[in-house]
Amino acid sequence: MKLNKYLLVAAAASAVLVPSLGLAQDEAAPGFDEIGPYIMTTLLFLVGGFLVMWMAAGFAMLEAGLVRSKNVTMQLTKNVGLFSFAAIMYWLVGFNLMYPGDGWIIAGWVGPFFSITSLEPVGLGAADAALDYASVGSDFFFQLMFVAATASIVSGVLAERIKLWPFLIFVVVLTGILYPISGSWQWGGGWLSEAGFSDFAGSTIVHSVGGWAALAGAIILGPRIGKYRDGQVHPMPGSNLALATLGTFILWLGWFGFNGGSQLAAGTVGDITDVSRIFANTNMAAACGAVAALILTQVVYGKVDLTMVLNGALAGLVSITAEPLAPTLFGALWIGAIGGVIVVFTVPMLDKLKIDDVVGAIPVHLFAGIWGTIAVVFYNSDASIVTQVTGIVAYGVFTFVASLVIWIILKGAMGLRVSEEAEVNGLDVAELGMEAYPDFTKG
Amino acid sequence: MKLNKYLLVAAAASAVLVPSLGLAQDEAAPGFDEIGPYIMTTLLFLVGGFLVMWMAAGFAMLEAGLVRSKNVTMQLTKNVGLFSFAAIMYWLVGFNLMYPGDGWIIAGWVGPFFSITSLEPVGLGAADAALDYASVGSDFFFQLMFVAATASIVSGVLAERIKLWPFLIFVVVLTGILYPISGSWQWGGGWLSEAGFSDFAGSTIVHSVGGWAALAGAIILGPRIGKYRDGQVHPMPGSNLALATLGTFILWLGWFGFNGGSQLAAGTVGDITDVSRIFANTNMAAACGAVAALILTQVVYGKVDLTMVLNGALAGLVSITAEPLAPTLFGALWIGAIGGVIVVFTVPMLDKLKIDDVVGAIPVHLFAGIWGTIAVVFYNSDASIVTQVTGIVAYGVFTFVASLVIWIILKGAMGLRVSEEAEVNGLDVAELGMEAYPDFTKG
Amino acid sequence: MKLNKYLLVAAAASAVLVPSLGLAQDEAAPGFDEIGPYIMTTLLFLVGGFLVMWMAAGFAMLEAGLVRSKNVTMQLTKNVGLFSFAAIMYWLVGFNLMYPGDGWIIAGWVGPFFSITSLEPVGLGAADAALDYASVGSDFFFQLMFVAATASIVSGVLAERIKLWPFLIFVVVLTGILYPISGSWQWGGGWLSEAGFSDFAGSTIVHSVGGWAALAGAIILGPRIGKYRDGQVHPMPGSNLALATLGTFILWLGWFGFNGGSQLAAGTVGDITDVSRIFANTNMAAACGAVAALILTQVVYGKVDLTMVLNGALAGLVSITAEPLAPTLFGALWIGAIGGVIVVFTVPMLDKLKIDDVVGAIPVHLFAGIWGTIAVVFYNSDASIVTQVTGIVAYGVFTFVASLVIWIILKGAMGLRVSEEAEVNGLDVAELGMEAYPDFTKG
Amino acid sequence: MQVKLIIAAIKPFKLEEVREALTGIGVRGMMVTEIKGFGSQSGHTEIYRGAEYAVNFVPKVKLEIVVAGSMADEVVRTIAATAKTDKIGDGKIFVLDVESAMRVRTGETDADAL
Amino acid sequence: MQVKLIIAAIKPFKLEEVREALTGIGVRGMMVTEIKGFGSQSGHTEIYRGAEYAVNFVPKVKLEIVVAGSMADEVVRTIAATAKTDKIGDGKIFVLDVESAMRVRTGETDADAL
Amino acid sequence: MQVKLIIAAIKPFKLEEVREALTGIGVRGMMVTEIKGFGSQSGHTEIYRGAEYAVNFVPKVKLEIVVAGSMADEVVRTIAATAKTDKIGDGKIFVLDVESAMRVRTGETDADAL
Ligand SMILES: Nc1ncnc2c1ncn2[C@@H]1O[C@H](COP(=O)(O)OP(=O)(O)O)[C@@H](O)[C@H]1O
Ligand SMILES: Nc1ncnc2c1ncn2[C@@H]1O[C@H](COP(=O)(O)OP(=O)(O)O)[C@@H](O)[C@H]1O
Ligand SMILES: Nc1ncnc2c1ncn2[C@@H]1O[C@H](COP(=O)(O)OP(=O)(O)O)[C@@H](O)[C@H]1O
Repeated sequence: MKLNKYLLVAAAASAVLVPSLGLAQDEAAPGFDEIGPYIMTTLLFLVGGFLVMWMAAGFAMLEAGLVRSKNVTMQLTKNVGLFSFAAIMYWLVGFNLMYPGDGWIIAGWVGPFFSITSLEPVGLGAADAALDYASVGSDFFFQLMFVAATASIVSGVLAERIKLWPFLIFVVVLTGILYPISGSWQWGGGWLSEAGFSDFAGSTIVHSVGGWAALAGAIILGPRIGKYRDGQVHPMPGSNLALATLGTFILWLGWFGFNGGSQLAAGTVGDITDVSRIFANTNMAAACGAVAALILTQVVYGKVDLTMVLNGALAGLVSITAEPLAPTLFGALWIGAIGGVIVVFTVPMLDKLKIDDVVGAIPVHLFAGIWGTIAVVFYNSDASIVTQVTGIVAYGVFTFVASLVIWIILKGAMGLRVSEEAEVNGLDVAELGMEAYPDFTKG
Repeated sequence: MKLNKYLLVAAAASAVLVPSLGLAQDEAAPGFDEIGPYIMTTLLFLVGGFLVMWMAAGFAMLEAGLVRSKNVTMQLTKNVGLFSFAAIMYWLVGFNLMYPGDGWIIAGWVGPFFSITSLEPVGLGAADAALDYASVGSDFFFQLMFVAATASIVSGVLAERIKLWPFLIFVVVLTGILYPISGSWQWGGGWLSEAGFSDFAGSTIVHSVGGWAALAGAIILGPRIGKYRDGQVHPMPGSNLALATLGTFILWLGWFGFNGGSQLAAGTVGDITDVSRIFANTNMAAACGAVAALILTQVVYGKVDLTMVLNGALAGLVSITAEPLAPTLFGALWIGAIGGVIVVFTVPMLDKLKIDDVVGAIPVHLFAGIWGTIAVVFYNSDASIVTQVTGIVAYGVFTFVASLVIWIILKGAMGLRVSEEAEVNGLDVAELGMEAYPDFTKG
Repeated sequence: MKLNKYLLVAAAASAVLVPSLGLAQDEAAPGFDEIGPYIMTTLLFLVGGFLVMWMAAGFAMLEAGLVRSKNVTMQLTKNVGLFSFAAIMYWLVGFNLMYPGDGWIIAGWVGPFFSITSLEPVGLGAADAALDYASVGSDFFFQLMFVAATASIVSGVLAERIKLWPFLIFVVVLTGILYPISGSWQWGGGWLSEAGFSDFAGSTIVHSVGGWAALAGAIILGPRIGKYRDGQVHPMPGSNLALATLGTFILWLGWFGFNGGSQLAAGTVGDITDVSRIFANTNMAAACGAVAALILTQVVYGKVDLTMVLNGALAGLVSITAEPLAPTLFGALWIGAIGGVIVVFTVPMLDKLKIDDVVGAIPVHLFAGIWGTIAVVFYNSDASIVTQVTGIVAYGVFTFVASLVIWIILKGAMGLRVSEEAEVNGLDVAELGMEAYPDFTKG
Repeated sequence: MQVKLIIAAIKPFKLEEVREALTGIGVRGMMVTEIKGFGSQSGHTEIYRGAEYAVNFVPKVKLEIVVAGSMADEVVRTIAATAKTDKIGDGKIFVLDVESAMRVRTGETDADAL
Repeated sequence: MQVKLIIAAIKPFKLEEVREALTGIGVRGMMVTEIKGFGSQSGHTEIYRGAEYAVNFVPKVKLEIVVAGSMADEVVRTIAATAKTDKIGDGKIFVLDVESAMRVRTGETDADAL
Repeated sequence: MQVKLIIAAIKPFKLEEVREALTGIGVRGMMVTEIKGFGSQSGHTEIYRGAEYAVNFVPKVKLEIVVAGSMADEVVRTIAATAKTDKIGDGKIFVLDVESAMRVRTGETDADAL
């Protein structure tokens, strides 16, 4: 129960009057040397967690800005919906499936399915706390936000044509089962971590996984009507680049929590200094991804392409996510810059393959994610190219195949696409009966 | 004065050269075992406070997105204005009126009116600090943000028809007098806290209060022209659902500070672990409120209604606010979900009563607030349904009646509504001579 | 490398089983009394830093909202670009040029040019850390965000007519050379800090400097076509006041990090209490700047002008930035309010001088910045009006002249302005071939 | 048989009322466009960031209605009566000859198409 | 020599198709406007926040094409054929007489101006 | 007495200039609409995310001005002169007959209504 300030001040006063009382406590309770690290790391998870939660808004704004105005309400609905379902599924199944502790069903490969997350009791005593780590509640809160990011990647790629419910059902499976299982291989202490795979904050485990799931969906779903007509690409410009830019800045901000929090410790000089290094590297990689795309689009197309610059910044972030700590700032510079380059060249490539990725999430999260996972070897001597590739392939095969199966089942069971007329008139009016910008005449 | 890095490093160096100096300090200054909790709790208030401050932006975006484009500038002006006036009034009167310490005028009921807030001196010594609590500055900063939230609720309900100045005058009274007086009953250590009422972060004290004040206003003000014509409800769709969604995400984020900071302590294993639990519960309740509204609108109306989903998430948040700590995650799940259900059913109900709530703030903050306050009894054994209802009624009667009186006086004194033509042409052009989206033709 | 939770929990368990181990560590590692302040201050920089980073989004939204819809994509591109280039330049040159330590080229005036920033090694030991300060990584991260703010000021003033590349080149010079050199005079421990100049968080060092650089640019560049026709001012209303308001709230939020972080310490009761005081004062000044502009525009023009209110809030923030600690809340009130007054009167004044400042950044950052720097003397007894003016003039002369020269060179070398037709048709289509709102017909 | 095109510029907030009135007299269709109107009403001044400026265009709604010639007068009268506020800026109504009309769905022409 | 103005209200998603068809038969220019259409298609109901309401206007696209009189019929036929979905709301086509036409750039008039 | 409707499609950035010129010769009102223009100017290509595409429609402004027949020529000439940039896409001007005009506020008709 919330103590009220008055009583607290009274307490404070008494404490001053009766210092002995204070001493008594000090004897009883462990001092900061024991509990300080626990408190700081828990705080790291809480702050990191709300920053990553904020990324959900970033994805929503980015995607709402990159779809056409007739599909904005639907895109927003999908993003709010996926985040909410992810939160429930990760509690119901995901968290313990991903971090089985010693509850593995198949050791190192599959954790327990029916193990709901429960937190510490209220007012936990220091004696009962994992003083070398952090509170379960903060850990759960932090990890939960990662799975939501994975799902957001899918919504962007499949925008403007997929029905709401099949999409949400896929999200339920992805966030409850697929992501946690593959995640457990590494972060749950499974076979890949044994094998020495290295993916600090999830270039592969989070971003590529989202990319693979989305790629499978894009293939089954097919491109938007008219996107690839008579052998030509017909761009469908995003309706609101201010929103798209806002979304990118939100993601950029959230990424400090994403990578910084993944240090998983903040209570020692070494840890907090490492977190600082991660913040600096993360920012550098994002900046260089943006600059690379800025310069490259100018050179290649003769005009700077803002949407590519935004994708470039995000690709820079994804690229550094597998190893934001070890590289020098110069390392972050070129690793991030290559992420930006990847975007500029792979976005048109996907179009050539007639894979319709509405927001460029496959180049940003999948391709740059692979790059970042490989780039680990340049600064992290513990990592070997072989294990890195093993991990990349393992996550790719598992997620892509499993997703493909689910997409096919969903297609058969209920159909994935809205009707042609619904797609042409826009999902907002056709599916939701609600325009995002009803007051403005569309040109 | 800001020390510059150079001098600091020099200092550091010297400290290394002359460790004795360091030791000397250690002897003088109290160690972290004494000051650690104070520092952590102060930090909790600062971080929690800026998160709740951010909610002001959330309300502004949510409301700007849910009004018609012709009233957006006015809605934004009201939101910036109310936050600013609240900040001044809470300093001038509110804070000490709400936390009278032993300065009560009527013990447990009314605190001192003419007691301006003053902070600790610069460079406070540990000996002079309330080491069991936190700095007054951080406490004031944190509490201040709560009153702003209350006022934001009012602006949403009365949008699109109330004049700027009468609204701002009401805000001045609400944030300077009404909210602080009723707040003191519980958080100031007044009669309700004596009676054992329980409202952790303010489902009633903050949200219902805002809802009651708004309800009184809505009744006096009457509905927007044309909203209820010839026995029918004529919806007036919000002009920008992307903004409304952004606003909701901002509020969701800010709520972690709102509920988490209300733990009022972060310097022990127990407290920081409790804050973690609060974060996790808060997120769960929001997610379930959204999901409940998502599913329910699909079932009831055959179409998902994004605006209801957004309201649902917020209702979930309000529902858990009275007791975000005690419930299990499963408890947060169903408490939040019921919040979402409440929204779906009470929004149309208000329309039947011809009470025109532009953004759905009464269902979200008042109805869900009442529900959340009752729900406390399910997980908090110290709470009794009788005292909870007593509190709900006390806050309701006081705030509703007082607000009603003020609205009536304002109506008599200066009129509350803009002219019919102004309302039809939009408050932006008519009252402010400034469109929010001048470049876009309105459909 | 990211430890996985499983292993960590194991570790925790073992630690419990073998307490001796724990003790061993305690003997080895320094306790929280030594490392606590370092950890807290580093945390202050990280949290403060991400808040200031967020201001980049604030500037982007504010400016995107205040330009006409035909120039929004360009404005967004400039903002993303400038932030990215600033991040690179500050690493490559700026940081060490601004904080030369004992590496001055001209003592107190110019630091080293070719000294790239490098961070601590991974896993820094407590013995090697500047325990009286914070990690270099966090310090660099925090300081870097300030230079980006300076550059953002320039982009707003010169919007809607300057070419992308000359602008970005200027940003490179400003963030890499000009700002760091002048910054070193005070924060680097240079001649002005010796002289006793006082500018806590940068009213002059950051904001005025941005304003001076922008003013020089505005003079060389000239006003937008049609802004000052036949002796009259022809307003060009911003295209999206919701975005402008969002941007202002973002900046308001970020400012807590901007001013609070500038305490440069958070590990003692005194420091964290000071940070609290800074938060409270900063909020008060912003609120009063907004209220002053709100009331004044009502009185002077008969209508509240939202864009002025937004500028007013920002001017309040800039005004308190030079001394957010020493003033009482009442001091913050009137210092901030005067900032708001300055905006209302100087915005039209600039128009009379035919200096076309698209977003009002010169009144907000330059004029209010000067005011704030002078206001220091009212509450900070260490400050003298003479040295304050000296500092203001020194920064003004250096930045204005240097910027003027660079603008002239750029004009000669590549031209600053887009063609008349490009300007009339809008930079988005003409320069970037990409509209920000392609779906909406423009009125 | 003869068909007319009636073009009317009215105040936006009158649109709903006019539409209802027209349906009342049997008009079964129309085209509505947001326009910027210039006329005697124009030219009032606004203040933006301290600078006064003349607002030359005021938002109006343009109706385009094709009806049988026999109905034209009644339509004009109905619009005039409903859109009237006696304040400057009420708008204008113009009538033009239409050579032929056709309904795409059915191919019906002229009066049957309406 | 005679010139005609063809006004057509069609379904927005048919615009591209119609434009291509018209270019096919030699139409070299047109004016396209977003409009709100009222007609038999109108009046279906929507639900917003639990309240049902009638949607009176549906989005349409208005084409205005000036062509030589000799082409008018073909243009009308082409639009009708391409815009047709046989569903209600396909739209209308009207033909009006044009007294004179002029190309600003060259000053050419009537048929040469098109 | 005769009344004409003048329809002109011009480049958006010429609107203000044209409006001033027309006021200069005594035009007292007009209707302005944002349109998408298709014509010889159309068809240049843009690049979006690496894909080239043809821009078929260019933004134009449509003016609709009803004037006394006697003024029609002068109005046409004025628009033509002011809107002219000699670059492709300058636009077109069409003149149509108006059967009747009416001012809603006063009920005045034809020339008096303008
Ligand atoms: N000569 C005209 N040609 C076309 N439209 C006109 C003309 N004169 C006025 N209008 C339209 O009618 C609207 C109202 O006309 P205005 O002169 O402002 O007021 P009133 O109709 O009371 O005379 C104008 O905004 C414009 O859209
Ligand atoms: N009398 C009319 N005058 C002008 N436009 C009309 C008229 N009737 C219909 N329209 C336009 O044609 C569109 C389609 O007409 P509608 O009656 O809805 O379907 P249909 O064309 O199949 O009969 C309408 O939305 C409207 O824009
Ligand atoms: N046949 C036409 N009917 C109606 N409007 C036309 C026609 N031809 C051109 N226009 C309008 O005039 C504008 C300019 O015409 P265009 O052929 O592009 O250049 P120009 O006027 O120099 O020949 C077009 O964008 C279109 O809006």
